[in-house]
Amino acid sequence: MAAAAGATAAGVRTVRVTVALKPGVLDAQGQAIQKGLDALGHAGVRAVRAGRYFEIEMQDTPDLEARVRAMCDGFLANPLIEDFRYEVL
Amino acid sequence: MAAAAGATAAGVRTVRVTVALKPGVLDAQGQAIQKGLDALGHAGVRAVRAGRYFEIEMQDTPDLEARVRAMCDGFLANPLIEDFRYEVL
Amino acid sequence: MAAVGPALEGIAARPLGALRPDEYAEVCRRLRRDPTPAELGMFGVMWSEHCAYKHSRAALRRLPTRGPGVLRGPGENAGAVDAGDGWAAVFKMESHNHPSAVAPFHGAATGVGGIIRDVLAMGARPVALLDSLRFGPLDDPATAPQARGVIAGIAAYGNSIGVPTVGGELRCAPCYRANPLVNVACLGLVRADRIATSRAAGPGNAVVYLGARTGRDGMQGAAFASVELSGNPSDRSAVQMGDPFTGKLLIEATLEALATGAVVALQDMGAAGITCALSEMSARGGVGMDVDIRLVPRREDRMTPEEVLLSESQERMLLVVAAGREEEVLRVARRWELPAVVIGRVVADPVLSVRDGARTIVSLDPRHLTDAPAYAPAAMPPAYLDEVRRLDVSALPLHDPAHALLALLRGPGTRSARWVFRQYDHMIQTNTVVPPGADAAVLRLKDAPPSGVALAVDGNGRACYLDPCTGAMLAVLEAAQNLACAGAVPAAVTDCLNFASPERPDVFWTFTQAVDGIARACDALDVPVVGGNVSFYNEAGDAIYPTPVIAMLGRVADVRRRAASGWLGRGDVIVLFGDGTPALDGSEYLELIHGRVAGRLPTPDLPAVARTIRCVRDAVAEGLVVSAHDCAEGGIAVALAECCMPSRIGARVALPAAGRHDAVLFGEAIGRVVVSVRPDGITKLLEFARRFDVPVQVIGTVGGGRLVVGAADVSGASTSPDAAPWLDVPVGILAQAWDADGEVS
Amino acid sequence: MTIGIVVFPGSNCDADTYHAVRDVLGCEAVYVWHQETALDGLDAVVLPGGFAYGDYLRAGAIAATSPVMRAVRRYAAAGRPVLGICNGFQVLVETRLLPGALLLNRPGEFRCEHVRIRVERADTPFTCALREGDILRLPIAHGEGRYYVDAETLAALTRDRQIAFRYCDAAGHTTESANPNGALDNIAGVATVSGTVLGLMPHPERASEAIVGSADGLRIFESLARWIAGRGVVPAPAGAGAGGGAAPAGRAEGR
Ligand SMILES: Nc1ncnc2c1ncn2[C@@H]1O[C@H](COP(=O)(O)OP(=O)(O)O)[C@@H](O)[C@H]1O
Ligand SMILES: [Mg+2]
Repeated sequence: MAAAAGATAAGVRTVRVTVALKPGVLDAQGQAIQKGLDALGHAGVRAVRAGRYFEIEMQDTPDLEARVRAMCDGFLANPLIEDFRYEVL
Repeated sequence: MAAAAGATAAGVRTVRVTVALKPGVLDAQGQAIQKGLDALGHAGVRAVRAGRYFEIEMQDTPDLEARVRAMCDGFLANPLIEDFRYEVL
Repeated sequence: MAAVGPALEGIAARPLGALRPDEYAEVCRRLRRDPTPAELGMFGVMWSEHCAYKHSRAALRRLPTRGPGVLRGPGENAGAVDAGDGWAAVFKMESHNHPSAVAPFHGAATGVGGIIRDVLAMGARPVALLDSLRFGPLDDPATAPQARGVIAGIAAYGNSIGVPTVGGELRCAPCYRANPLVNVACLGLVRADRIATSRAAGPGNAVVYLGARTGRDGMQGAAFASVELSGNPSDRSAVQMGDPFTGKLLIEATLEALATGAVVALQDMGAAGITCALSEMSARGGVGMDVDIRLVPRREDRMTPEEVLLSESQERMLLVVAAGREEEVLRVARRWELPAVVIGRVVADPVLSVRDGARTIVSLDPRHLTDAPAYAPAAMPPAYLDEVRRLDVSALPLHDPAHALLALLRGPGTRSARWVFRQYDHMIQTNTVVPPGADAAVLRLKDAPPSGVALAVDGNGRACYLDPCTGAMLAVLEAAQNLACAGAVPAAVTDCLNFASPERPDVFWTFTQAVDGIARACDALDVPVVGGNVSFYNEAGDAIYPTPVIAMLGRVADVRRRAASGWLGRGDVIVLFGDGTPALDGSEYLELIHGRVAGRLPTPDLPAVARTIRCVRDAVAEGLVVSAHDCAEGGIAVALAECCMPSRIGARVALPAAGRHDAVLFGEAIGRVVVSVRPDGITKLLEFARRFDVPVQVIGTVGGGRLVVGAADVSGASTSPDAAPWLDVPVGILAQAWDADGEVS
Repeated sequence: MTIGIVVFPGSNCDADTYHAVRDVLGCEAVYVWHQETALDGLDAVVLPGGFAYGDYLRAGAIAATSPVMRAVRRYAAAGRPVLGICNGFQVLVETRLLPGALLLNRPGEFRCEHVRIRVERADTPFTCALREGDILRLPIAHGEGRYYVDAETLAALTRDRQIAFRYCDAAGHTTESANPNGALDNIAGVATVSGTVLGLMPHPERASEAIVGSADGLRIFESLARWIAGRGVVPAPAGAGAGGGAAPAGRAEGR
């Protein structure tokens, strides 16, 4: 599926971005999810961090990665509170 | 960083889960984000799908993957509308 | 016409409808030919129970729908009543039970969106929402996330679209575990002379699609809402996704389009999507339409015309726009960045033609779609009734009343609902004078000061299980009683009738009984039913209790004149209005403390209760009382405790002891209201009650930090409980039980 | 005196703000469409509450990209008053006109209730009719209102008196239980150093008439009217009489 997505059209690449709160920032959503998992009886969950995921299809260019970073930095992720990670398929 | 996360404690593994809407399901969030990227002048963005991301630290057991799938199926992801993907570090 | 031959193979390959064989035959008879696949799909959804009321239509005729204030009764997208000063209040409730069962968040969210657009279709700006919820026990591990999901879905949609959720109710019982009920009511306001219609008119006028693009959302949702949930994963294509952001744009764009004067008729595309809008608008207008389905804006490639016809994508409206003025409406849509397209024209002949480009795929009289067959199902009292009505109260052990009271205050049906309503924006639009937490919400009418409206929603499934007719009456009376505490005159009822399969005679009997109960209570109160909704087939696993839910709208002459929901002044006198004899049969106490759902409900004395309601309402409206709160679940003890909460002031109360103390304290009877009054106002109030022929008793005094309740005859003094009271609990302890800072169970 | 109220797609407190400014306060109010590129003739700009663009990324993030925000940036740079309420505050933060970020509430869900805030700074266009230490009872209605900055920035904010409001109890104490969303240091609102750009999570426009629960919020709009009428003259922080006192840094910078 990954390959298929990467090859949607000539010159179009799929980029997967994940954004998560920085380690020191309290993650209220992650905590709520952990509670929910506990309540449902999922044992052995030590910690949950919740974040966002984006799948972006974009025109391929030599500066693709720089463009992805520019989109992440400040828009898809707020550098004050979030880290991002991306992967180009 | 990935390696470090995977090694947080003896017997604890980090699992990364991404959840995305199934193809065809209305993604209002992705549409709005694409507008925002356009407005910021990021050219060549063909499509954006928005989803959720979880980083879970859990006790390692032989049935780890089965436990992850059980958590995803119905709780972290709603199988009616979402697909999930996970990676154990 | 370019009909496609006999379509039956197509159905087998991809079932599009839920027609029974005899219905299919009826379609062929009416068309004098086999339906095309597209037509068959349209009949499937339009003749579904959800759209066609096949089993309920006849029974619903029993409901009173007329009254001097009624501007639009049932039949349009929502009813409308006079709200004073030239304003009309548009009021409607709808269920979204099945979608919420499979996808709690999205199901509930789209329920909110759907009812908002029904009200919008009348040309009204939506100004308030109410939610009535039923779940399994909240401590059930599967129920808790479901309940949280539903509440979060309502919050997400209502908060974002900017319509306050000003009240609601939440009750729990095991029968709702697999069949949660999510009923949402919406109130809208429009100038009475600007109420819009769904009746298409004017051959040559444009048929305009406005709103979100069409995708494969909620395929066959209407049909889906009409069958029992099977646990079958194929149920699952029916999930609709809401987008409150687009919903908000659609409200503004629609109201702006209406303001141009170019819009002749409109309707939301809700259940059964564009199929329903096309057929109902044409049929109601006695005209036809000729549309090209290919012009419908789509979200996905390769959708078949049938899919477009049946899609239940949200946030869409269909407009009929005066020929030559299309651009005025399209311009509005562009400004709000919404797709809008002229997809066809109104035609004089009552023929609905749908083309896919040049190919005609539908050509029929739209009334064939809207006039579905009606059934007269068999009705028979359920076998369980005799059994559950048997209750020997004297065999029940007596419990410590303080413990019982605290348990009741913690109970899902009686505890504070703050944990729910603080997740809802209940203040936006700045009209909320009395927010959730009181018996009824009160909104001011900004454009008609000092008047306002009050809203309450009530239902009692347990009572209806024991006695559907009485239970339904109780729901109506309880709503009116709640409005009375806000000083409001009942103006309109909208209802949601939630039942199991009408094809079961025992279920159908409960349905007809409930309708009868609603009708009788509404007659007694002189309030019309202006609209509503029937949700059948709520029986995944167990059948639900018969659960009619009543939302009531009242008019308030002066929103500045109101009673508090609890004590305000130490030394104030506590007076009980009404003299119904409290019974443990069917009570919250009996279920929660004794684990029994049983008993024989006393038949309400409708004229007496109606008098009490009128008396309390007028006393509040004339400013004769400080506070007013009715006795509901948990009886007078819970009502008194609730009166202590808002200002954390206690009371000493003496009640006439007749029989067991638990019956006196926790027994339930309709038509009882606890009010407090300043000592210097008591004479006037008692005189006032006498004029209404309403029995009143002075039962105690406000003050102190404890709630003390005892027997009047033991103490000898009617306002001070005896030295050994039944109950003596610090208000702080009551409050802690009642609202332990909003955690879910 | 004309106050502009910006309308983004998905704004939903625009009409409430308009009502408070025009019908209650008695000032001229005009809507400013999100595609406007000029804010000429406006004496102040309010970014109202709501869910601009659905808040489908971080709240306010997409609205921050709209054309009107370029104009607001220039307007603010000229030292003219900009007030962000709730979603408007989120937009100001995402536009970097104000420091910090607004995270999901500590309880993990939306909260709509009345809270109290303490005025920490009375020398802004929005608080000049108030005194430091005054307590206002205002509603909140948000899911993402937990104010956050890093420690260094917090120190700078404190030093530069940029914290405009803090959640407090009835006695004015900034306790944890008075903090509805887990905001750092009970911060309910922040301003620029000059005070001319201010954002807060609570809704003053919803508390402008006693009939709907509180009229305390009106004092924020009254401050603004007084500030505009005084042509940028606000009283000294010590609480000197209206109309007199030092010229605010912000407005002076703009001229
Ligand atoms: N699901 C809900 N959503 C919003 N408000 C609710 C909800 N449930 C209860 N409330 C509010 O809590 C208060 C008490 O509800 P309830 O016990 O049902 O009242 P009553 O017994 O007077 O009918 C009412 O103001 C009601 O509007
Ligand atoms: Mg009540």
